[in-house]
Amino acid sequence: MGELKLMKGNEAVAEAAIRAGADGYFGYPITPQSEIMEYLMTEKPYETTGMVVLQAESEVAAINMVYGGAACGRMVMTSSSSPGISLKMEGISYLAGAELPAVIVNVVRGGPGLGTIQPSQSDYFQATKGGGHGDYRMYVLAPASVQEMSDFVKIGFEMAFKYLNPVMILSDGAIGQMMEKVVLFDPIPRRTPEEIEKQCPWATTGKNANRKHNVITSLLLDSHEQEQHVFKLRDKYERMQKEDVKFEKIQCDDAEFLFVAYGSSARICQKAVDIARAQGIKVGLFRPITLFPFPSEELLKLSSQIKGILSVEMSLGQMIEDIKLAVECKIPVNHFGRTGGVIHSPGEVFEALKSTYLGG
Amino acid sequence: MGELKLMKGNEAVAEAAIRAGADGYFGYPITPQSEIMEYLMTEKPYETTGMVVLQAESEVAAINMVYGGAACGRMVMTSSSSPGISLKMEGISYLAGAELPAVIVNVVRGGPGLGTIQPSQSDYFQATKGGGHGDYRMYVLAPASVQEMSDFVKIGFEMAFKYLNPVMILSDGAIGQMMEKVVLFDPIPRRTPEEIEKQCPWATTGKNANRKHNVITSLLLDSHEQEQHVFKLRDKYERMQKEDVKFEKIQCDDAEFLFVAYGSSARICQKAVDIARAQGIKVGLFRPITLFPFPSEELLKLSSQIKGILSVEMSLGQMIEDIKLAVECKIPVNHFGRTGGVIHSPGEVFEALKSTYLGG
Amino acid sequence: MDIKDIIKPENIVYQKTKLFTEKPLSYCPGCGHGTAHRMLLEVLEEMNIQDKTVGIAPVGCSVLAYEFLDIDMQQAAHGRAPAVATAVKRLMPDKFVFTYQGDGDLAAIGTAETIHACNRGENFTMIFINNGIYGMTGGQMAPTTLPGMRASTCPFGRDTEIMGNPLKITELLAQLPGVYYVTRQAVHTPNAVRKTKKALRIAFENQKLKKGISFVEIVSNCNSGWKMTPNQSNKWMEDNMFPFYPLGDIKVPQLEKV
Amino acid sequence: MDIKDIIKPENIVYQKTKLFTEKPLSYCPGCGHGTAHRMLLEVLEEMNIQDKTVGIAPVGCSVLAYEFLDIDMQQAAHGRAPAVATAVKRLMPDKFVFTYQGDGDLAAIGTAETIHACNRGENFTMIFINNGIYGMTGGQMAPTTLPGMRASTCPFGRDTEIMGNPLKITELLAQLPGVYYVTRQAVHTPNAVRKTKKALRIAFENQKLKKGISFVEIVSNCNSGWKMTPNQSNKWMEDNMFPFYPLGDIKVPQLEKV
Amino acid sequence: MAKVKGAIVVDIEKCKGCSVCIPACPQEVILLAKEVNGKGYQYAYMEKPDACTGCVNCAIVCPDGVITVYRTKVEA
Amino acid sequence: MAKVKGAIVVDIEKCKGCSVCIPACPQEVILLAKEVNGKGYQYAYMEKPDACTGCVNCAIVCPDGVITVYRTKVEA
Amino acid sequence: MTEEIIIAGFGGQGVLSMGKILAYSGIMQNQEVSWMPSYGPEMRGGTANVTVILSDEMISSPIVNEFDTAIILNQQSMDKFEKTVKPGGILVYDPNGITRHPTRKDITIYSIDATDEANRMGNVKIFNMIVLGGYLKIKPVILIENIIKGLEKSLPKRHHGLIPENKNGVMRGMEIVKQN
Amino acid sequence: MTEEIIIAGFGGQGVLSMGKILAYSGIMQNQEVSWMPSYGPEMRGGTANVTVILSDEMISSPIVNEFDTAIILNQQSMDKFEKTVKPGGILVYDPNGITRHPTRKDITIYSIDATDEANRMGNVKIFNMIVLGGYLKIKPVILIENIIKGLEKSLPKRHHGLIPENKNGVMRGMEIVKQN
Ligand SMILES: Cc1ncc(C[n+]2csc(CCOP(=O)(O)OP(=O)(O)O)c2C)c(N)n1
Ligand SMILES: Cc1ncc(C[n+]2csc(CCOP(=O)(O)OP(=O)(O)O)c2C)c(N)n1
Ligand code: SF4
Ligand code: SF4
Ligand code: SF4
Ligand code: SF4
Ligand code: SF4
Ligand code: SF4
Ligand SMILES: [Mg+2]
Ligand SMILES: [Mg+2]
Repeated sequence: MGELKLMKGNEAVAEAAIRAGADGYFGYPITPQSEIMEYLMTEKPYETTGMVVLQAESEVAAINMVYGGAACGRMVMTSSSSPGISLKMEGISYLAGAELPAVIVNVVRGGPGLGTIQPSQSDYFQATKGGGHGDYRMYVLAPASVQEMSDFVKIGFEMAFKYLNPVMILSDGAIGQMMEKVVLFDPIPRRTPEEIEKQCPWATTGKNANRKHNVITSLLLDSHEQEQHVFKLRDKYERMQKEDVKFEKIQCDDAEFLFVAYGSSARICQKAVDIARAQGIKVGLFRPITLFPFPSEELLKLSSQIKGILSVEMSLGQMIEDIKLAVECKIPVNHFGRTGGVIHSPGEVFEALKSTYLGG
Repeated sequence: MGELKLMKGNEAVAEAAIRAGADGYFGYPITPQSEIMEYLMTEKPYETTGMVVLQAESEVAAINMVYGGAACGRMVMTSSSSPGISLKMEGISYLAGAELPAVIVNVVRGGPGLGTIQPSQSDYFQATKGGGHGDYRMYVLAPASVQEMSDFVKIGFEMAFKYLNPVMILSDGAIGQMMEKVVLFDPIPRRTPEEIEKQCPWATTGKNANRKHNVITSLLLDSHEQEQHVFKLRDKYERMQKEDVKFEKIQCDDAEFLFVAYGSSARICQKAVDIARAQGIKVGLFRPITLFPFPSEELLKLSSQIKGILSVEMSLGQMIEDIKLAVECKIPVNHFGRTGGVIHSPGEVFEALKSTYLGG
Repeated sequence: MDIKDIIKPENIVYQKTKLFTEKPLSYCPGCGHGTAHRMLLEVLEEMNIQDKTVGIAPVGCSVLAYEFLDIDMQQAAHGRAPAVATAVKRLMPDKFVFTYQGDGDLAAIGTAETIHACNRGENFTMIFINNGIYGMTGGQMAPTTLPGMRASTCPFGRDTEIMGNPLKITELLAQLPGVYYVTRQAVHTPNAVRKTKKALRIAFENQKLKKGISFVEIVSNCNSGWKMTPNQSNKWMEDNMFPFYPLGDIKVPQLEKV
Repeated sequence: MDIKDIIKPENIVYQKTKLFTEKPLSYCPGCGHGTAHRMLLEVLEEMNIQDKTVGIAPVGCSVLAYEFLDIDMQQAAHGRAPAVATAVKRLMPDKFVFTYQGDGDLAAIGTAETIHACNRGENFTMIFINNGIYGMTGGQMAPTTLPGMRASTCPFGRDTEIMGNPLKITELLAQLPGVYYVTRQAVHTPNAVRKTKKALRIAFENQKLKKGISFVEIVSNCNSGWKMTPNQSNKWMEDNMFPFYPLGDIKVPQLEKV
Repeated sequence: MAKVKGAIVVDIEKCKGCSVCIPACPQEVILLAKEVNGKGYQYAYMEKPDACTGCVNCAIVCPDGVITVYRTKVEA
Repeated sequence: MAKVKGAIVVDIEKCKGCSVCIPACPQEVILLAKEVNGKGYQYAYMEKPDACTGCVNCAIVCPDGVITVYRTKVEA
Repeated sequence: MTEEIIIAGFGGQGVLSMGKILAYSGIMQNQEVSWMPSYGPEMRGGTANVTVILSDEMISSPIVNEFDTAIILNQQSMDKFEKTVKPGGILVYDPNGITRHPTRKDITIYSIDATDEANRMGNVKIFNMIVLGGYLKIKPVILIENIIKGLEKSLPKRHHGLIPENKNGVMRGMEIVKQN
Repeated sequence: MTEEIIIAGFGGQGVLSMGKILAYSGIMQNQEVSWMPSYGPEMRGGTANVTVILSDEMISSPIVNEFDTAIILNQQSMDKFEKTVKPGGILVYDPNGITRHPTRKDITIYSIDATDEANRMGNVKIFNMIVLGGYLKIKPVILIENIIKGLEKSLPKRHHGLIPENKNGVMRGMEIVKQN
């Protein structure tokens, strides 16, 4: 077993990046995620593993640095919080268009606008539907613990390289700021330049005599070529749906009602399940771990036994659309959630379930 | 009746802005919409109506200029195309958060990334679900003709000021570049500073002794205040849904099948309806004119008589989600559409309907 | 003479300007933002232009300036105040417009907006609080952080090999023809405060004369971010910041004419 | 002597470098982009670093540079090439990295990325094609458009009152300590082309020596955007662009040392 | 000869005890109180009230603008 | 005395007829052809082949790099 | 009546403006019109084409992939658009620079030596008007007086002096067009 | 066993680090722990609070709004958190600066003069350790040796010299805490 530590979620992300053998991190400070870069700057992996850590002049610069690094086949990442992530939208669309692997962490705070620095889940649409332009998707992982903040960095890079697609870790201020025990995975050495060239024959590492020049671009002036390219992306997203959906079912076996929630909300719902069960109400929690690809099939399967779903999100209700589509509107799906940085308590969530489905 | 002209869609937007009495336009060149600013610079409304026209250093600067102008209660707008719109996401979220009126035109091209300069409809999600961070929505108008490119600028400003919310005109390269007849509405004089102060008592026009200082911000550090603010926004979006949904029904009365399409695709579908009707197939076209608020209620009503819907979009299928949610998954909804800048022809669309619902 | 004989309304020689709102300043004890605010307001008061002034607050500690300054204000997205102000001034050319920005806001993320508003010669006043750090977000390195200076993202001191040299954006801007007046001041001593006020007055008078950008940098402490007491930080500022960011006028058109 | 006796392989004294791909250049007839490409490739060929070089193409007419240059290349988002190159060089410090950008890309939307990469003293080569206009999008005004010069967004000529003065970004960058070598050249005459090549050679040699940014501006025509024939446009460039953007070295470290 | 006498009034509840006024006073009039105000700050007060000349130095450097200065002439 | 003789070969199909090479030639060797190539451009050719010295000026200014230059010495 | 036309050739041949004149002229005789360019990234050179629809009814789709008429001015366009003419439709082309001539039998093919004629007339700028004349001879969808009105509308005032020579070009085109 | 604790006071009183020591110490005795700060925009001054949960089982929600224990160090926090203690729970507070003392009858209230004691001991920095000691006296959820281990973990090496005085603070707190 790996090393046991007490850490903030943000610190776990940073430590995991080093251990995953990341080649570079590029970021710009913003609450509530600045600890990621601060941790890296304190650990100075550039003196140990050789990982590059750079504070960029802006989020726009940071995401484009990620683009440059990824285009060299390097394992690179960035992190930010909501307003900063909005600024990265063009860059993310470029990454998707150019089919580049990268991990982007969003430690979500309440919006819109400057909003509040408190935790929120109101960037679900942006993350899952493509806040940037064009037909693209990110692979979106939603950690619900500090442990997962660490683990998902590693998985994120795996998925990014498997699909040559940007991966988003959609966290929130609560998970970023809280400390929990975390078992750190054992460090993986950074790949050598030779390994990178082998793994990423498409990377721009300098054209040698044995191959054609490599070009990283998302420009396809011929619209038929562009269409073929978009179809290729679509096939990739469908493959994600087939091969890499992740979710968790808690006390679902005999459940008659279901909370569907991710991230912090899922933690809260877990406690709400306990409260409900203590009162003899058969509730389960279905936690999507990948928000895209959404675990639609599993949820549909489960829905046959379910009388009603409460989608619990720290937002006005965004994931609820995916839930409805997943269960094909066959059972009632309702939303409950606080927003704007307010966090619902387990008790509130339980009360919402009761008042929605059990006549108060 | 107003003046009759042959104009490009982009030119119609520019001319309409002047006639609507707009106070300012701030933009940055990008194909296929640069004619908007070029037309304005040629017409020089700053010498006639006094409208300010400024080429900004970037799309980010442009949207923030719009923010500044809107915060003074001025009628201001910007325009761009897909990658440029992605860069405006933070700014749009700020406009929504600070409850500012503004018109943003997106003449969509194929993405993701730099993509192609050809027409596309693949920014539907971004426009309707909020490509920026936080719980917000834009009021989204989808013109399908040069005439509507003109008319919707006026309606756009009306809605922006009615709801104090950013309005997006979601067009595409085809409508932006094509020329058609357009009947221009009669010019409306720009409001005087006094009229503006009366209409927009919240505007930052200089604090006089009779009122408190006005502040335009989207920052609410107290999350409970932020939540109340977000609830206020939600109520506004619900009001849009009640009061200002727009759509068009073409040959729907006896329809057994339905195309649902907006913008350029709706034009193409209209011809496909003719082709189908000529073959005795009872097809109608339902055209959402507001993409948010989506005309869900009407579509649901209509769906009782419908055997199947073909959502026709120049994308991999984005609006289809809203259609499914609208009809509550009660009838089959399928997608057809070319993407990446390729435009489907009426014949193709008709064939797709046949092969989807009529056994080829 | 008894103190209570002195403390009478008619003997007041200095008090906080009425242009402050009732809200207590949210800044850390000893932070220069408050003093800079006060001088700004005193100038507006003396020029009697409260009703004609629109200010643009940044994202940074002074994001909340709009809570304290009793004038119409907008809060701009991080770094975009010059773009916001551009529209405000162009749409209302008879108002007085100013931006108030920190070094992260103005010289990092907002570099393009700063340079281009200055280059266009927009006719407003820019106030630039250079404290060599990102105060609001907890003390990260700023473009203006000094070589060797510690911050949370350079905990071992700014290493110019990796992180580059501090950016003297003020000197760069001074070279743009659209920029009319550039000065660098401070607010940590009575004398410095007086000079800052004078500079701000000139900056707003220039606006009346439609001269283009007037740019007032104020070198200030961020005692929290620097992890010092306020007085220590002011001393440190004199010893370390001023040699690199020397106080005084950088571009004074009157002198140019000579 | 008969011509066919001259035209023999052994008599070749000049031909297009092999570092071009087979694709014909997509540029308008007479556009300087092609010549600039060729000089760049000749330098890479002479230094024998094709296999060690990574180039960053901008958004602008030269977005398609990657189709023509037979080296590994990335196409960056509009204005972001310096940020992209920063990561490339830091992650592969032993490679030669260059950016190739137009004036809209480098000096408008990309201003922040340009200034900060230069200020950090990133160790790569920047090539800046200043044609005073946005070529690719159909001839809109650029930050470098001359006063009075027409473009599609200033059809009556650039009015500096409204649109500001042209931005001499090169001169600004030259002042940053992270920038080592700055020169301004052209490619419209044989002599100019030769000088440009020399400058590019120096710029890449500097990279070998880890000197920071070497910045080569090339003033070039956009005959389409300017609505002239190529030769007219070159003449116009000499008469109008060069007085404002004088050719020659702007920062030469060797000289500084003297 | 007319002598100038000054006094300051500190808005105790708004004083943040930052001490910036202390070195600014040429007469060394000001010190921080042992007691704290409602926000937990030791506030500034006139330790040597007689020395105050009402020069306003303290007031203009006070970041929170909590000092009001009074001045009058007294015949010496 | 050895005289230098030159010649150029224009890749006709790739020439864009921009004329930039024409004023670059000190010997006024080059003109545009009346005919057009497959792309519709009048291409460059040696109108005065004898005058060419192989100085390569034309080739290095040609934006499309379509000129190859040959040079040899002949005994005069 | 609905006439769906594609005009295709090199950039610089006046393809887009020919379409524009047609569209303006259509308006002059109270028709519905649409003009839909295909735009490429190149500024000069490259191909250009435009779809023009003239109709007595509302035009549903401005985007069609079959045409009543194709006006073709270079080889690339011939390769691309010959096949898009509806059976029974017409194809008009200038043989100058054409290496593979059209072969379809189910459409009527006309040729017009407009390049040569324009050179002969000493005015290369009216090339496109000659072609336009040829087309109108075959399909008189627009009255000649409306073409003049269309020209007046589409040309900036300062160029109105050129209208007579443009009209000449149209007339000349009507004379020289011939069925293959 | 699950213990849900809120610690609340001014920034600068060591609220967050008291929580951190508790959490680290929990780990030392193999418990599940969570530490959840509330973070505000102000750098200095302002209020600070942290929720710490120690449990023998998996912790579901780290966010709770009712607590077994509230440790309260200023008036604002008293106003906000007195009401969040579960019936039967405990509230520990330092009366220094408190103007409105707690009044609930369904919880047990303890006070500890930690400010005074720290001043008396000439070491204001151990204020929070005194409070911690008081709390542990009442609820010995953590063994004292694990507190030491927790300190070792949470303090950087160069500060390990301070551990003995911190321990002193804890011991002193155990002595002086008293039920109201
Ligand atoms: C787009 C965006 N990026 C980052 C942030 C986070 N942020 C808030 S303030 C700030 C920097 C503040 O530093 P400075 O401008 O120097 O002002 P100071 O607080 O020092 O006065 C940052 C990075 C943000 N709010 N928005
Ligand atoms: C974000 C974004 N904004 C705008 C554009 C449109 N655009 C493409 S190239 C260009 C400017 C090109 O001008 P310049 O950089 O001077 O290069 P040139 O074509 O003159 O060589 C613009 C504005 C874009 N592709 N992306
Ligand atoms: S953090 Fe720094 S800049 Fe911000 S208020 Fe505190 S001292 Fe001032
Ligand atoms: S548009 Fe201008 S810059 Fe672009 S290829 Fe043509 S001449 Fe060159
Ligand atoms: S400067 Fe002002 S806030 Fe600071 S101690 Fe003195 S009176 Fe108090
Ligand atoms: S007014 Fe002058 S003398 Fe009096 S306390 Fe203030 S600084 Fe000292
Ligand atoms: S310069 Fe080159 S492309 Fe231009 S005409 Fe001469 S040979 Fe042809
Ligand atoms: S090589 Fe020299 S002389 Fe010969 S054609 Fe070229 S420029 Fe003229
Ligand atoms: Mg700062
Ligand atoms: Mg250019």
